Amino acid sequence: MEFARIREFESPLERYMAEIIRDWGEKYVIPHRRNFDEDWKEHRTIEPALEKLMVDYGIQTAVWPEEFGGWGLGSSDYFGSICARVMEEIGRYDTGIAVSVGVTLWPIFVIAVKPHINYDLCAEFAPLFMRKKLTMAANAMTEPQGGSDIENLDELKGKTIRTTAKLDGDEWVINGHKLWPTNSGGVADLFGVVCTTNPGVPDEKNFAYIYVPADLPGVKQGEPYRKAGMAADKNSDIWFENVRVPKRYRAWGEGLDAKYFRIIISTGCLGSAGMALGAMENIYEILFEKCSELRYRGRPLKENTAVAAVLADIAAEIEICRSAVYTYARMLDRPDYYGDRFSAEMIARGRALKLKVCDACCRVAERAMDLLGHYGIDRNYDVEKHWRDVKIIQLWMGGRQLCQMDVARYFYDCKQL
Amino acid sequence: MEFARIREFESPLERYMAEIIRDWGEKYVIPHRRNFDEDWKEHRTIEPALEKLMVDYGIQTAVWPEEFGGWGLGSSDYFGSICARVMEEIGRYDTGIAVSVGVTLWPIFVIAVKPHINYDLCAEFAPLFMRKKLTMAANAMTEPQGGSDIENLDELKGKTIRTTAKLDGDEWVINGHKLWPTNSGGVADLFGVVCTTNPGVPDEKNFAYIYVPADLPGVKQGEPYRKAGMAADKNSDIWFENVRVPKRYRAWGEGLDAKYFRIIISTGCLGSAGMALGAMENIYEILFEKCSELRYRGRPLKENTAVAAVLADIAAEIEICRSAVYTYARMLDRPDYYGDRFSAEMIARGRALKLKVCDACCRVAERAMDLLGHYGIDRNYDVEKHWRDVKIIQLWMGGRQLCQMDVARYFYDCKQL
Amino acid sequence: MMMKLEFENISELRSDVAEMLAKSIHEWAEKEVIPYRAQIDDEVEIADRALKKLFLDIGMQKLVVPEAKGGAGISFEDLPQVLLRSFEEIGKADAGIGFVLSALISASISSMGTEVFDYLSDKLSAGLCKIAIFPPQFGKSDFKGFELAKAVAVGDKIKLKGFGRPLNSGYDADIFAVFCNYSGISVAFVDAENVERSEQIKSTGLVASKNCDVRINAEIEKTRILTGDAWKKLYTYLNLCLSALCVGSAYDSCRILRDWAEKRTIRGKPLGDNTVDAAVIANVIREALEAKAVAQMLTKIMLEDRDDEEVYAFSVVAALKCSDSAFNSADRAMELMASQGYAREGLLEKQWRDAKSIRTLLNPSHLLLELSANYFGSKLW
Amino acid sequence: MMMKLEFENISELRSDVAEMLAKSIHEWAEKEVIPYRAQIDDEVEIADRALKKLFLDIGMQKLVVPEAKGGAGISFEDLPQVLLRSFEEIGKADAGIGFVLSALISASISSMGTEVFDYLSDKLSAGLCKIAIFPPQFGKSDFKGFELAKAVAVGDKIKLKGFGRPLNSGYDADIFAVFCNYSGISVAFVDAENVERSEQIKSTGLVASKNCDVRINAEIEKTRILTGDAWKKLYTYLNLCLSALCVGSAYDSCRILRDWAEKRTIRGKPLGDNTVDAAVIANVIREALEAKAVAQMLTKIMLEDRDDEEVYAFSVVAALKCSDSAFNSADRAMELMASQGYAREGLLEKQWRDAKSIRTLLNPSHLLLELSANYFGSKLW
Repeated sequence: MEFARIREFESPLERYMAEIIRDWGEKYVIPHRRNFDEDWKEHRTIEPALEKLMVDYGIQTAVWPEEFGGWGLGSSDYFGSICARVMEEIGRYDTGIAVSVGVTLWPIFVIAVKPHINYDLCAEFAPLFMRKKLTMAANAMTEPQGGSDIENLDELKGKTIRTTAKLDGDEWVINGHKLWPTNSGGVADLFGVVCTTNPGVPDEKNFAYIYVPADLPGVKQGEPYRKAGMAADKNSDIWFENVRVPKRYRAWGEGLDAKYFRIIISTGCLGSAGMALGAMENIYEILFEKCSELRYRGRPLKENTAVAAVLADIAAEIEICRSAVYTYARMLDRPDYYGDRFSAEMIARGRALKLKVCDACCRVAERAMDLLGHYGIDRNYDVEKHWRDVKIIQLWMGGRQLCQMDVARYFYDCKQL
Repeated sequence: MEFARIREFESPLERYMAEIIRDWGEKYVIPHRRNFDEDWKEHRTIEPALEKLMVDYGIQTAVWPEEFGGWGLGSSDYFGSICARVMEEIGRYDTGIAVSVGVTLWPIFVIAVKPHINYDLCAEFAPLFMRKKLTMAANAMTEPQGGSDIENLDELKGKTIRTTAKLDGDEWVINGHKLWPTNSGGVADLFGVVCTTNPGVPDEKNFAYIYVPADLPGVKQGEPYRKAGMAADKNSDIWFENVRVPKRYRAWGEGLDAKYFRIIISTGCLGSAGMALGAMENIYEILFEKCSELRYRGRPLKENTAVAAVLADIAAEIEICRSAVYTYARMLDRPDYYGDRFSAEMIARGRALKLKVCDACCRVAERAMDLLGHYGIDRNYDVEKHWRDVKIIQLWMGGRQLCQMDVARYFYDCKQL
Repeated sequence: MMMKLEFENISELRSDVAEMLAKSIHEWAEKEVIPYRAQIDDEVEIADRALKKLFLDIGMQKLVVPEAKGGAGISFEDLPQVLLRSFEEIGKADAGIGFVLSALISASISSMGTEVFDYLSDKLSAGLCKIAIFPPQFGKSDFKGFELAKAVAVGDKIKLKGFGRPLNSGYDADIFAVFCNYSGISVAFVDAENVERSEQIKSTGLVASKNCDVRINAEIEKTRILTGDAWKKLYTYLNLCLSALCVGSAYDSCRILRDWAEKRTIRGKPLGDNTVDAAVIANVIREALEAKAVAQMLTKIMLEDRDDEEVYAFSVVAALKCSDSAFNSADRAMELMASQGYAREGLLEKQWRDAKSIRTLLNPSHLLLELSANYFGSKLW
Repeated sequence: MMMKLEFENISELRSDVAEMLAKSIHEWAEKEVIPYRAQIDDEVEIADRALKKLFLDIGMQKLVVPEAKGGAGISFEDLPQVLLRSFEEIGKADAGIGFVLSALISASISSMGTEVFDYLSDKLSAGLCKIAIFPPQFGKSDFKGFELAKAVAVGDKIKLKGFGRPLNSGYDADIFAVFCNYSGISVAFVDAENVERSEQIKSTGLVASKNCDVRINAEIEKTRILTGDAWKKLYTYLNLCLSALCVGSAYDSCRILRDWAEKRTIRGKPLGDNTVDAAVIANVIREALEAKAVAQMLTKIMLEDRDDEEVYAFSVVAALKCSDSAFNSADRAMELMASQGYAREGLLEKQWRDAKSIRTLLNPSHLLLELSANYFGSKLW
């Protein structure tokens, strides 16, 4: 079943990527998925699945420009649609892997997506991802105090960032403590670190986005946290203690870092919505199968109108969400038509999308569990895993409240939120 | 503020129609809108507004083929998008007028939309709508027993239809009682009547869709019902007592009537969702204005984060719904790409759309009222009018339950619902 | 099809007085309201007449007025359960009339034991009387964002100024209970002659409550003002009355749905035998039962020796819950009844509009924040 | 910041026995559960040990066992309020343990006054014992859609056959209370040796309840079967226990949120001073208070002389409401706490998983239909 979308914008690359992910998912995820929860710390079955996708199928090279060996996704007119589709297809199998993959591509967006491609930095970091070795990245953003407040650029202008970057000759010296980035806990090889060059001062000029290889002296990572779900996504603390990187590792420089960093927000919202969509689709598939199989008083469960009504609500929710995800994806595809990917408008629309699709996804998972009764909480039915997993998609990137404030700011011209 | 959609598919005709409707709405609806409730029976201010739009701006000719003086909307590759937009724009002003207009175009779809254009019947009925006189139509479907069960074609195959059409020589003789069609109560000049040629037998061949001019002997209409809202939409009883019409007034004949009648369902769902969307947008506009104006403890209402959160939820809901409405509209635009407009697939997708957008619209209206506190129930704020009006959009065409069953049938392959 | 909806109140809440009164109200409803319900929103004299009978002939207006002054003199010990039963019965008939009475009763109760009570008792014994509550509110821009009317002591008198919209009956109230900022939050009682009224507002429902914006410009005696926690008592009783009213409304929606469903067939089977319809019916009933349970609990704790703050906070929760439930019952019942629920003659749409009006007037977001402030001691807005 | 969450039960539901027991349970929780809660889902021996202490040392397992057999011999008059208080306290500690106990207690109560009770009393006095409830259920395709286990009388014995999933403890129960079709709906008590178990199922939460599919193939004495309305009594008490358990869970979520919120600043202000956050907090509290009110109401009407059907129907509403509230409290609290709510160490996510499990196991759609059938007398499914 393909849920609603405008299919005219499905590019050959998108279709190709969708196919390889389906193939990969069936072979490398499904056989192990029910054990992911126990594998949260070691990633014994999760890492090989990731490696297959990232290295053998080459996804880790996707965003980098072709001249550096990548697929050049950052210059594609189908950038948004492909990102959404990749997250959707991986999310169908495991949203934890989806976020782990997505977050590897994420920091690269700041320097490798049209119209802001920093060829020097691409030349510097692309080779790392061209290796035939699993190479991951992370976006070190959230800090212990204030949580995702940092993303709240429009309001706070970086005022609350406590991780500092101080120029010492030709090097940035970075100090700070980051919490909960995806792919921390020893996974990432490269960090994109949000820091300030002038702590406590609300000015976007002080906002710095600096790339930090994970193996530098002074970078310390904690043990991964144990969570309700999302086992494939390791989250931990990262401490930066007098970490020194070359001056050119700052993405763009004063003002521009903050400006282009915003693509992290719009694409992060799209990716979150995309993977939530994938999870809903998988829940739909499971329900279809199980509600045809399970019987109640002589009929398949789905043939009872009360059950059918809930099933229908779920399918309809997915129809709506998929339409919305691919509409927004298309809007990101064509900045010439819909505005810059880092514009306040596209960020607000992205927040709106994430807010609604995540809400829908959590509700779909809840209702699916309720429908299945005692099979709903059974790990062998996979629905409860999605339910545990997807909740954090709703919570991350500032959760519902930050989404709401960004949406209100743009759509209602609020000034004091 | 333009909410999300793929703008590439906005045709020049669509843009033109949107512009004239905006102009019309500001001039002919807004000045009278607060009195529509009192005008439910007489339509003293409602009819002139309708007349302006239908006759002077020519909307009543829109669907008919160009050779008969119409705009040829039925042959446009933007058929769906234009229908959605017209309903959205009128719905922004008054969903009652929107449905009244929509239902005038509706029965014509069966005989004037590509690929099923019945040129003989177009030649017969188009002239009626080319007159410089307000000319309306109605779709006489629902019956006293069983309500909208009649729309439930896939399950019931017309079994429960009690309005009969009996061939007597070259004429159909029609007998029956219909309830609640929009534009009944003396408004419509032409009815599209759902009847059966073989009552009680579940076979689509017996399903007949026959055009009946309202002024024929034996057609009797009751007084309009008083309702919670939707004053611009008159609903009443229609009795057909031995009404005789020429044999050729049947739309297509055995089997084909039922087949093409289904475009009534897909377009009806699109139109309902479109007008609900328009109502939501108007609520958004009102909230924007009022929550900027009203103050609470020294601040505009919208600058309080708790209020902003609700405002944001509303804006985000509209973003999602508009994406979905125009995605489905596009799918109806291009049957070559997405399947026939009367196919089970497109009907199920339409039902899903209507289900979700109407739910969203009711919720948006409820929350908007709550936000405004004692201004929420004040008719001068217009929000409560929308709230009363839009509820019936959710309820008509079989309401939530029939939508759900159609969606479940298609998306989960249910056979016994 | 048989629908069991009765769910008798818990034993501590049953009383002869309450039952007797409920019976009179039921009779009043049968005679004065039920036969005219479909017209009540269009012909204002119906509600006026019914309200007058309820207020004066049955004497609900004088419920707490001492017997010496011709009232029923119901004591604090009997009040909560009497209000619970009475308002439930009124809610089954007409929520608008109940709404007006809620304001009158809670305002009078809040004054018991003060000089204001004497003043009110005289007024309430003298003939038909309506009290409008003028609550804290968000205002127009010219109102500069003060949420309480301004009260300034000038010699022995208090000058009172305010502009805004009462909760109820602004257009025809005889007395206004005005929330003002006089040594904290206080409630001043102002005669209508000191109130300038704008045009009557048309609104969604609650037709018996004729409202409008008012400008208050009064000089009153200090004895006409209730300080301290009186405003909380007012709200606590208002929340009780409205909760009970909403229970009655929810039950009425259940009844309307039942009467309709009994005759209805879908797909050849009685409606209730289709599981999807049965599930909706169940939800309608569930809302009514939950509301009834919560309203009883509020009544019960009001009879106990509890912290006023606790009772007040729970009364907020109860009113929100019961108004939600009343609306949801009507709304979901309408979902099944479709056009027959939406048509005026069906009566359901009236409950739907009235319940929504109460819910909206309770201003849920504001109340929730107050609740949060109450529980967290945080400084809001 | 100060958060007032206490909301004492209404006076009729307070009893010394209940308080004493609640105190013991509280101490048990402090000692056996609270220090280990973050590990309880990974190290099953923690829950096993805590459960054993609660069942045996505190004696909850023998709550209704006559004193003569070493039990507490709580009478019907004291039971509801004792269960309300006890399960609320357990719910604050570990819903899984409470869930297993709910099944045991409701099954034993349903047998009081019959020969089954003697049998159970002996078992419950003899050492740690778990009772699994095998409810009517939707089955696998090989189960041909029968919802009850089959019971056929063969001479003096009854042959019992069934396959499916118990509500709780299928994997380690000593006794199974099997819903079967023996002169209507009956409950047969079967020793574990007549039950074939499949592999243990991993599930979302409620770790203390080790479950699996079971095949029942037993021949039992006729005296081991409860006919008539016993199954309704079982469900009524189960619903009471689960309602109270969920109240405790909701309160614990409130407490966790409070402890976290006290230290939290957003945009330079204490969290609760941001109205959007305060609104969420208020909703979390509101859910807990509503659940508590409804659970009390259920307890109260169980103590009154009421129609069993009415009490049963309301118990269904109460369990649904309370489990909804417990889940919503945890879910919305998590919305604010974000990753700190989602991490295992924070404890909230455990309440969230457990509450959702109870809600799912109550199988809301099924129960709602039953409710509808009950109220409308319609033939469902």
